Amino acid sequence: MGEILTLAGENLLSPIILCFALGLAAALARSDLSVPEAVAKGMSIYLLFAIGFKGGAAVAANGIDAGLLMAIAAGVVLSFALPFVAFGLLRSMTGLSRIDAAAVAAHYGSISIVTFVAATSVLEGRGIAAEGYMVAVAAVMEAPAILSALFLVAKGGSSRQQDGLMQEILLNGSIVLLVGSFLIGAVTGADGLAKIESFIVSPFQGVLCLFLLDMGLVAGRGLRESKAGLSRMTVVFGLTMPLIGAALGALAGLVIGLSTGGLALLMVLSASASYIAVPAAMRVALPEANPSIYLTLSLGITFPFNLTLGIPIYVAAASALTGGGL
Amino acid sequence: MGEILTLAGENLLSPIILCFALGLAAALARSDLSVPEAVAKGMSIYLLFAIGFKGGAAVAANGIDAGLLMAIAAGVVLSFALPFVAFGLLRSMTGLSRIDAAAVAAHYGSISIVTFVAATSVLEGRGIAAEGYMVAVAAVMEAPAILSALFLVAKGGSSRQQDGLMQEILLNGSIVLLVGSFLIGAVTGADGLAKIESFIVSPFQGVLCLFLLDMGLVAGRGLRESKAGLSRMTVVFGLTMPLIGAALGALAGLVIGLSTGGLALLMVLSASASYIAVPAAMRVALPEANPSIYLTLSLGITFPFNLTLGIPIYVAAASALTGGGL
Amino acid sequence: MGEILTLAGENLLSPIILCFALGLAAALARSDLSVPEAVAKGMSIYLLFAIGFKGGAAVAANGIDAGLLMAIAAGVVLSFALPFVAFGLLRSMTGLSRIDAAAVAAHYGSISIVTFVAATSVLEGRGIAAEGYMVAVAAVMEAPAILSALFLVAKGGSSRQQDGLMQEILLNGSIVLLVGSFLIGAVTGADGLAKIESFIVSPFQGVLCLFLLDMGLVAGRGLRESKAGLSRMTVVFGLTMPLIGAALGALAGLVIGLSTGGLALLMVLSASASYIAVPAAMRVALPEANPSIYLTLSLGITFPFNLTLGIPIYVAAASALTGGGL
Amino acid sequence: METHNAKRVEIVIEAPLERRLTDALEEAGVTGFTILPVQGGSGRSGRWSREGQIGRSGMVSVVCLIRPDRLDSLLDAAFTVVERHIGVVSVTDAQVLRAERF
Amino acid sequence: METHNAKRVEIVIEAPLERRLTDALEEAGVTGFTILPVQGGSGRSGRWSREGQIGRSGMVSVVCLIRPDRLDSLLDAAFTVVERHIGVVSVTDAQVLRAERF
Amino acid sequence: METHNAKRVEIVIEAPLERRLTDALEEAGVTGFTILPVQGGSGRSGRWSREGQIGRSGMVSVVCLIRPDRLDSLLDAAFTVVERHIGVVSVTDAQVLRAERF
Ligand SMILES: Nc1ncnc2c1ncn2[C@@H]1O[C@H](COP(=O)(O)O)[C@@H](O)[C@H]1O
Ligand SMILES: Nc1ncnc2c1ncn2[C@@H]1O[C@H](COP(=O)(O)O)[C@@H](O)[C@H]1O
Ligand SMILES: Nc1ncnc2c1ncn2[C@@H]1O[C@H](COP(=O)(O)O)[C@@H](O)[C@H]1O
Ligand code: NA
Ligand code: NA
Ligand code: NA
Repeated sequence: MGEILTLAGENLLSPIILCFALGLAAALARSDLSVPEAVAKGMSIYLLFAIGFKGGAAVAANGIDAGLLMAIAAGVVLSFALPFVAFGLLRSMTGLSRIDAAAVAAHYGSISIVTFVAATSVLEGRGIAAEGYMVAVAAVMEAPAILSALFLVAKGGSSRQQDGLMQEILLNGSIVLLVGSFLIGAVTGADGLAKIESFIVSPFQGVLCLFLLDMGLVAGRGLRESKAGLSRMTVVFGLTMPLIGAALGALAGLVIGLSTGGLALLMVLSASASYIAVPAAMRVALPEANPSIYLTLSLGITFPFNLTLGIPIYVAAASALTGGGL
Repeated sequence: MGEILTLAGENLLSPIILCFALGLAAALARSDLSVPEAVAKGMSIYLLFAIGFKGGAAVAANGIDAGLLMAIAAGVVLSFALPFVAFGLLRSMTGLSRIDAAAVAAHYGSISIVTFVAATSVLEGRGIAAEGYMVAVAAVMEAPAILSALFLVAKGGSSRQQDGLMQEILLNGSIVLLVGSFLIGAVTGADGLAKIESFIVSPFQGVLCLFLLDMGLVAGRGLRESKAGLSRMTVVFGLTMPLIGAALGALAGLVIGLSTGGLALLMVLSASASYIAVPAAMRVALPEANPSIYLTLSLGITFPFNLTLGIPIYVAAASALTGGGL
Repeated sequence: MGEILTLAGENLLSPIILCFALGLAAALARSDLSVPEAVAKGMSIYLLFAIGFKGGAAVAANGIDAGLLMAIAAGVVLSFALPFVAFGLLRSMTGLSRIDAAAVAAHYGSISIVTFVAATSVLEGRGIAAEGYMVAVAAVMEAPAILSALFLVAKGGSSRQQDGLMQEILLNGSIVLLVGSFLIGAVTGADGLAKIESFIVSPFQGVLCLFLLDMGLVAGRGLRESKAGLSRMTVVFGLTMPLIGAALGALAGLVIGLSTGGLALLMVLSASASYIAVPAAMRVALPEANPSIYLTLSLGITFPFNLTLGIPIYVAAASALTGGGL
Repeated sequence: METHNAKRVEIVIEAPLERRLTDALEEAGVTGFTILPVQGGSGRSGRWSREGQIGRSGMVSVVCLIRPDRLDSLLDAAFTVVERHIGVVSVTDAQVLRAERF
Repeated sequence: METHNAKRVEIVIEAPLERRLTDALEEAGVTGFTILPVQGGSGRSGRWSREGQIGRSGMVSVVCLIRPDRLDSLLDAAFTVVERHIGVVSVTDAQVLRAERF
Repeated sequence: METHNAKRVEIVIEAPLERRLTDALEEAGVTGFTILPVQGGSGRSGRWSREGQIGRSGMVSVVCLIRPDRLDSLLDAAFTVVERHIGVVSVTDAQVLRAERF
């Protein structure tokens, strides 16, 4: 417990968290501080490329083992399964309609790559290694949850024509970039990494700071302008679902025998909720679902929770579970 | 004198000045070279964040002393006072109307952060240290001058409803970002700096080059397209007001006992004129004032003057005044 | 031959080529991955600035010699001459109209700066030095080809009013930036380079990767959406013209006595086709020419050919011709 | 200068649906359209702005000039996409030069 | 397809005033508007372009579809903001689908 | 609120010709115009998008509010530039506030 607090304290005072807080505060105070859309997109391209490439290069360095395939399978299963858990909770805890609940559930089965990146930074800061292929696990967890949500809605009776939706989801820019740069990193390995290291490694933390500043601004603006008015139980869901997700992720990770770092990251992936790929898919696939509910929950509640308290908890738990001290 | 010339010569041949000159020349020659708005804004976010953070980290390293508070007080007083000097000069020297004169005066009481940054580079290049908190002084000097200008206009009879204006000015994006990153730097200190050093320190000069290229392009386009046709005396004002501001800044700085570098920076702040925060505030608060007058003066005359000749003069003067040789 | 294959293999597995391939594949698969226009423009500004500055600094380091002037003269002659060769080939090999053929020819007389940059990287990777002033040669080769194309059309009878066109071409943003930063690099020399090295040298390869990702996306989208349906012989032209251009470039380079690296770069410049400056000029000067023909040929056929196979061939040939082993 | 009657149709629709809408327009035989970026807005679902957003968020404005007699098939096509989604469709009378293009 | 009469109001105004204008519109009961970015322009105060600008400079275009009977209150609200500032207001007759939204 | 008749002319033209068009408009005595960015589109020459492009590619939309009696000279001026190039010109009836500005 003391360890978690220390870790949480350290985490809260890291530049990236403080940058997020700055953005949040600025937006809530109605400052006109803003990051241009093109710059925000440019930074997200940079982060996805860097994280994918580094993961691929790490796999190239360590060789592919059975662990990779098992971890990917675990990720796919989790992404399919978590929405059912979330949906059940939402329907019993909150007054959300079937469609709104399914849409929210899709977000929690999928992942937040920035939360993943932030967790990677914390692990690096503590010198805890993780399997390089966890990036690939992140990529495969983006999409399956969307199918589960559609299944949940279809069960409820409203069938819908979804020509080309699946292709659109799998070819989503962030998935393609993450998988593509992972493969490039795996192919070019240490040589490739050496060539572009001073681009994707050294300035990474700094770019992450500015990116989180922007995330804070967007989250704050969302909280301020949202007409949703989340019910109290919905907020409670946004704070407990990450813990439940992390627990299920821990279970899966222990079964397949991940290292401390890998376990922590699988917990983070399971705990985090999407706010890029899934919202866009929902606008196409479940337009009746209210976007301000799922956006506010995912970006305004769960993302800050994971960033500040969640990550330290998951890292501490992973250490305890794998017998590694902090 | 010889020293000033050497310093000015060195300064004129530095990459950042030459980049500004390139942009200016390209725009005046009607080249279609341009930097996208989003990229320019992205660079300004980077620069504000970097300069704020480094200032805060410097304060964390050196501890807070009474100097900080005195310097901030001096900055606020200067920003309030300088517009009155500028207004008096403008009304006696030029034919500008009361409203145009007040709007111009607001710009000269406020500051140009890029001029500040360029001066910091010159100081670093010469190995002259400055108080880290000068960044905070820069931040507090942005806004008060706007109030003085409104007061000058109100005295002239036209009262105006300005609901929310004050809040808008204080929550201006550049102020929030500068103050916020200063605080983050101060909180995270040397540890925080170490994490993002290769983002905010190493590439800083290079980004500054491209940013000044853009400033040159914008200034040149302004000079070319402006329908203002500044009178000769207005141009003279744009070249002498910086020197007067610097002198007043020197006075204040000597009173509170700044170091050579700090003194030079306070002179630079006093000498420089805003072209970001104040113009936007003027469009809201004093829409009758002609924007092409204050933009051309501030960005087309005073900014290049400070960048090329002003900074070397202020640095030399600060050295002489504090008894440090160059 | 074996050497070329090795070199080509290495080249094909370099991060920059794989990034291009990723972009191409993503676009052809209809992924929505995209780089914002402002970010793409920002990266091109960065690359032009960096390559120009480094070239200038190299000239400052080595001193100006007669070689510089001869190389520039060679570049101008090649840029004027190559369109005539291309035009002759196109008119005899393909069914393109006079105007379309002239427009395509202009592209092949001009140059692709990204191909040049990629070749520079390959040379650096192999430790082959090149004359710093080759950047200046690149700059002077951008425009003359446009005049040749206009001459070819005028000969065909349709005279056209082109007020201000020449000025517009010469003041094209990319030419101004390349020449300007070359001059700044030459003036500030090693000192200037030291100041901004960690901006323009270290992250260069990484930015190039993301830029080529974008080029792949744009090329793939062009191939997919193009209604041109290039004839088979037009595609053959797009694959042979680079080799012919390179051969003529080699001839010129041997005459003026370039080093191995310089010779390779002159071959690359002659072999490459423009897709920035010339297309824009063609829209103004030869609007009847079909843009999807010249864009698809230049960006969809010749650019990937040069990037993957062309550069290794030219480097190997230059080594053989100058007696340097690979 | 001779001008010809036309309709100017403006469809403001969520960005993730852009491709579906333009595919539907093309299927309905619309010969041309122009897409303008949208920076922000407000409606029943609240205010929004594109600033700082990542992903395909926000809305776009698709402008279509069309011969009056083809308006109905265009609106039908647009409606299939807009119907269940957030979007606003408006039509104005216009004149165009070079009618042969529409 | 059934359409309904509406007015399309387009207000081009300086970017620093965007929030004041939209606040005024919302106060006047306007239910929706769409904001388009403006890249540059020309008027009595000369030419301007957004290229390379930092800060909240330039102009934006606010487009409002509204029931004809509510036009006057909208124009009054807009005018209080535009009056002393640089800005251009134009109104066009339009038809909209789904009138219940306006 | 008193309004005045005007014409709203919208010219979508290739970006490399923007300066030529606006120069022609200014020569023809047009007192003001607003330039909107265009993100993509489709026409006889296929689909295009501005995404990822470098260089002065794509199109822009130039919007001009003008007194009805000056329409013809504007269209003549625009036509000299648009004629041989890719571009679409449309005109709508509009009302403007503050007629003295046009
Ligand atoms: N009356 C209107 N006039 C112009 N644009 C509107 C109007 N109503 C809605 N919109 C646009 O459509 C978006 C979604 O509207 P809504 O579905 O009402 O939230 C808004 O954010 C605006 O961009
Ligand atoms: N007649 C007009 N048609 C379209 N836009 C205009 C017109 N007049 C002014 N504008 C826009 O309003 C801005 C300010 O106009 P002004 O106050 O006349 O300088 C211009 O830069 C244009 O963007
Ligand atoms: N009917 C139309 N309505 C709106 N925009 C059009 C129309 N036709 C063409 N355009 C625009 O003009 C561009 C060039 O058209 P085109 O010359 O037909 O290829 C297209 O990409 C569109 O942006
Ligand atoms: Na999850
Ligand atoms: Na000042
Ligand atoms: Na060539």
